Amino acid sequence: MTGHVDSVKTYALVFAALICLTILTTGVAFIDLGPFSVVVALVIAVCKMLLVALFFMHVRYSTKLTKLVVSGGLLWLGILVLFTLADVVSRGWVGVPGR
Amino acid sequence: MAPQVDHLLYYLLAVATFFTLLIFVAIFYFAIRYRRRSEKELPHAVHTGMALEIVWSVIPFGLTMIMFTWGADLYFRGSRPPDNALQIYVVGKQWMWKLQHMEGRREINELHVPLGRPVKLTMTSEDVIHSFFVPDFRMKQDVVPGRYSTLWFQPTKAGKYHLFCAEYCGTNHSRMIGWIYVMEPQDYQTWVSGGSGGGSLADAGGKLFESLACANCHHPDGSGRCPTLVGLFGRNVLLSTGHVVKADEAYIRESILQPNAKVVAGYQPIMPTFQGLVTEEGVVQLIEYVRSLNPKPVGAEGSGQMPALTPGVVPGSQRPRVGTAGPAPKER
Amino acid sequence: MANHAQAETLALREQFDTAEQQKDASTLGMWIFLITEVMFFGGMFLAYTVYRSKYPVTFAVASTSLNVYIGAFNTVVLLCSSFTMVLAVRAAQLGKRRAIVLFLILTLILGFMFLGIKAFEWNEKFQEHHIPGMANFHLEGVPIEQQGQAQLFFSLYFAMTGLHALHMVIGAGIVSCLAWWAHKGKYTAEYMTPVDVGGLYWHFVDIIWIFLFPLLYLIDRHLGKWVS
Amino acid sequence: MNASYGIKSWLLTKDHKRIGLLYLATITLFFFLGGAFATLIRIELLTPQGDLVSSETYNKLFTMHGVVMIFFFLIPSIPATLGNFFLPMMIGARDLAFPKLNLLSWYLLVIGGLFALFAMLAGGVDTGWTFYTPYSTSYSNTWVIATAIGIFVAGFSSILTGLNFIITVHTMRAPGMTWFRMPLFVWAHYATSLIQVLGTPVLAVTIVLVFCERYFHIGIFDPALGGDPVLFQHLFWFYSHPAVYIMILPAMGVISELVSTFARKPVFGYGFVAFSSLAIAVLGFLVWGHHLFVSTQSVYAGLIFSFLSYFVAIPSAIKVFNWTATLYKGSISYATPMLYAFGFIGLFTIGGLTGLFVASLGIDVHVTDTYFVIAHFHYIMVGGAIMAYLGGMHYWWPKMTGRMYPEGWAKLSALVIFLGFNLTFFPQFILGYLGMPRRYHVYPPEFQVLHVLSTAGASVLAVGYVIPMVYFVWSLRYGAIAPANPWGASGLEWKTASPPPKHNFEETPIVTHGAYDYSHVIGEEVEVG
Repeated sequence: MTGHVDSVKTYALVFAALICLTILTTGVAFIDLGPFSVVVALVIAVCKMLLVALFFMHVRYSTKLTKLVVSGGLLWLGILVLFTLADVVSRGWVGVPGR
Repeated sequence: MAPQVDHLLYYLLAVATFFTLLIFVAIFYFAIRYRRRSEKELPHAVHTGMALEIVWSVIPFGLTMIMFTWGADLYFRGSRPPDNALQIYVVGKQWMWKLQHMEGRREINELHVPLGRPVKLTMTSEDVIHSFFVPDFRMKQDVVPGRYSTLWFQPTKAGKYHLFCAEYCGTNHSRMIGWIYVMEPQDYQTWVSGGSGGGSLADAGGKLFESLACANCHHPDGSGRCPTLVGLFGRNVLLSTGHVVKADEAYIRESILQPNAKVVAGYQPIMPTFQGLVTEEGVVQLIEYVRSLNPKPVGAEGSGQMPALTPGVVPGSQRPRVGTAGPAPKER
Repeated sequence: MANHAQAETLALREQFDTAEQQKDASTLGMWIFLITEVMFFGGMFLAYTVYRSKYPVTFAVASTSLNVYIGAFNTVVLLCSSFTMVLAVRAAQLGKRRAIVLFLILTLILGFMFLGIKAFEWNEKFQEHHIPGMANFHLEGVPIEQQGQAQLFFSLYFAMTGLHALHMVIGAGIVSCLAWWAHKGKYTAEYMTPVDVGGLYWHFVDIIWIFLFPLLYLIDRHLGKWVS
Repeated sequence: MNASYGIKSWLLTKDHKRIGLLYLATITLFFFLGGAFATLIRIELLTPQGDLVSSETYNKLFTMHGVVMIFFFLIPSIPATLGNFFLPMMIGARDLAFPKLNLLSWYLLVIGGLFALFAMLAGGVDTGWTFYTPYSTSYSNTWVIATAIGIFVAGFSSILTGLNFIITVHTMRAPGMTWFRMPLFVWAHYATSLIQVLGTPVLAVTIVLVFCERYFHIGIFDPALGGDPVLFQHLFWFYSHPAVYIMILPAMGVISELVSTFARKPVFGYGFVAFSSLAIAVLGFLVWGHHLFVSTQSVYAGLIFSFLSYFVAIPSAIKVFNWTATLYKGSISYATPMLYAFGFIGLFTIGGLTGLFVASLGIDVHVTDTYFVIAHFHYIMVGGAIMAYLGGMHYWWPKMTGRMYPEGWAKLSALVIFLGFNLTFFPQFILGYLGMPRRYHVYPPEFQVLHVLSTAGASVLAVGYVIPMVYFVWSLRYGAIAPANPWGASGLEWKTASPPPKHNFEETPIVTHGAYDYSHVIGEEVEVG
């Protein structure tokens, strides 16, 4: 009934990692990485999301269905963003305005 | 374009009619042949045939792929106006169409075009989204505020054709209509050179250029604080960000209204914005003025013929340029 | 044991056959709800991505005007609240009533601290005339004709942080209720689904901020400095 | 179900069956309200000059027709009434997983509806149901915000219903009710719920942004500030295209039940039909850009969206072919629900096939925003969704109320609706191809003949809709008492009394065979209603 109970130590380690990543991403923002600044910031954010989801939200010990729901949700967000960007980015490739 | 669209329609109609009849006939036949004869009747279950399922998925899909390819081909051709097209500017506003010819003639809710010559409309809106729709040409394109959109057609028969606004735009949406007159080329010449005589669009643009004091910075020989505009139109321009853009209508419009958005490499972002000072029609005149600064290609003659878009080296120009880059991604 | 069985029957609603079924339904229900939240915030993330790609320089300048240190500090506050929340859930799993209440109250305090800091930041925006839609809107370092684009950034900034804060307020309400019921002894090691599900919501709101922080405060700071 | 009486017992009920009936009353009201708007529109279009109402009024009429019909009738129609009532019964559950949430969903629809009604009474709204910016945010002088709040709130009703159904299907199935023993109605609702849960939040946030832009004058989509009106269209259609499948998928679920029951045969290709529902739900999210072919969307994006749109044709075709094949060697009854099912298959075929026209880039440039598109989606929404809804209503009416409807009148109205519908909307295909733009108050006189035909059809259709309304109400008191299983149907919902007891089943059923196994039903006593 209670499911899997993680130790306080595990949670504390995850928490420490989250704080470190926050400091890291803030620090990196002050270094000029050009276009990679976006990549680095988002990779760190995704890592933090995974830590929170897997440990704090117990996805690690959840059923396959929960994992499917989570990944399905992210996939749908991807569909929304990618298909819209497909339009925004390729507008004007033809070289004729508005087509 | 219209006959080609109709041919695709005939194909679609044939497919649609076939399947509609197939389903209707099947339903009627089965419904009568297998009608319930007794309340206790229990028919045997018919088991799914994998082959059948595949057949009736794959065959219709094949037919639809023809529709897709055919339609996409028409769409692509409709989206690339030929280089020698007659240029006309369209501004939509609640609730009228304002059209300007290169020679300076302006029309409202009426458009006169010559027979047999491709016509390219460069369109924008002053307020909400409109849509330029000519049913007889099977052509439609939304007209969006803040950007240019393009539509082209080649009239093949003289006459009078409906022009509609097809995107709902408010109270008098259904009265934002007009006519397109397709005239014999010589009639068109007479018509276009008549009228108010306010001079060509480029002339009007030249006057505007002067009254806005643009020439203080944009010297023809490139000696000013700003790049020269001679020979700019249609060329690829290297920007301070390292990107390359094609100097088309949309780029020039943006450079007038948002001068700091795309600064030419080697120049400072010092130009003030003309947003609010120039109307959409004024912008159009300025664009035509800039276009008129291009040297005329060999073989171009007559007032009805506008200079073709010819990228190339222009003597006296000191602007950095990239001649070989293809059409580069633009923001809009 | 009899006591537990009784608690279980009391908490079991009539449409369910077993407590297990009820727990599965609640947990899955919260996950599906969180997916709807992902799509809800997703629309704004999309708008942000589109405009950032259209106006990178203006967005960078606008982003630079935000205070990174406050943003980073607030991120840490929120992460702390997630930590206390997960400890509350753990306490619930182990049936430690007082620990649940303690950690939930800590979570609540940290949550309000986050909101307080956020309110302070918003107030700053008012003083700096960074409020979109106001006649006095002005962002330094952006030419006059691009002030509109700067407004777009702040419109999205307020929409995103505002809706995030609204979710925090709702979360605070949920945590308060949980703390009250935990204090009343409603939750046992056998029946702690509400705490678990409330925790999921709280962590989700944290994840949204984990993305808002870099997107709004961090990316392309150098592009912004270089222009201004 | 009728254990207690009084208004309070209804307004505070947690019984999914009662909530279904509350929805039924609510959406019936909205259906006739939307129908009244449609009637005025059709009368106005009898003449080209626009002499009945002013342009402002006409624009408000078609906007409110769209808003009411889509958000307050079609979206909740089958799922919230028939789905609410029968989904738990079909899987052998006592109720939905979250009965209180279910009641909340109904209240949200009512509150949203009240906002919309307020907007209409206060002066109406004229943006079109699509709310395109910048017209809706900066130019319209009508009650956009109240309407937007109404749709936002109703959207949450839809989300919560979808959530409830998904959880119910996952956790509440009776012993032995495996996934592939579920009726196709349940599969269709499961697919619908996925769309509701994944799509509606995007509409919600879009409405929030439009609200902010209009109320606080901040420019999210405002071109004057550099905003992108086409971005609004992307966000809007990300929901609103799949929303079409929210309306039609449950209808397909109903048709699967009807065809099977009245042919007394399992649905041909059960697995294919079940998965085609899921396929439609998923593919439906990949095609929204086909509404934007002339919007200044990129040519390449148009290409992708057109290509993907054709993939939706496959699962739709699979369904139509499988229903038709189910009739083969069946024992076909001509009961009213089956007549509606025949009507549905025919009209949906036409609606679906004309969908291929508008998905084709070359044709769509010409016919988009014309009456061709109007005709196409009315064939799907009215010819499809409403035919199935009425078919389902007739099929389950005895179960819901314990009374039979008069068969003769019902057959007559089914025929009248089929004929009236075709007369109304078929001329609109021709009108559209000839170039008649949509949302036109006045129009060139050469289109008048077809408009008159369409209006004539609409009057027939209106009569067709009033007849069932009358005899359904009549039957509540005077109809013959319905037996538990008047059709010889196989679903679990027919294994209990009509109307069902409060907890649906006297004891939880144990399922031992797949859906549509008629040997168990016909082998026992067949009751004829």
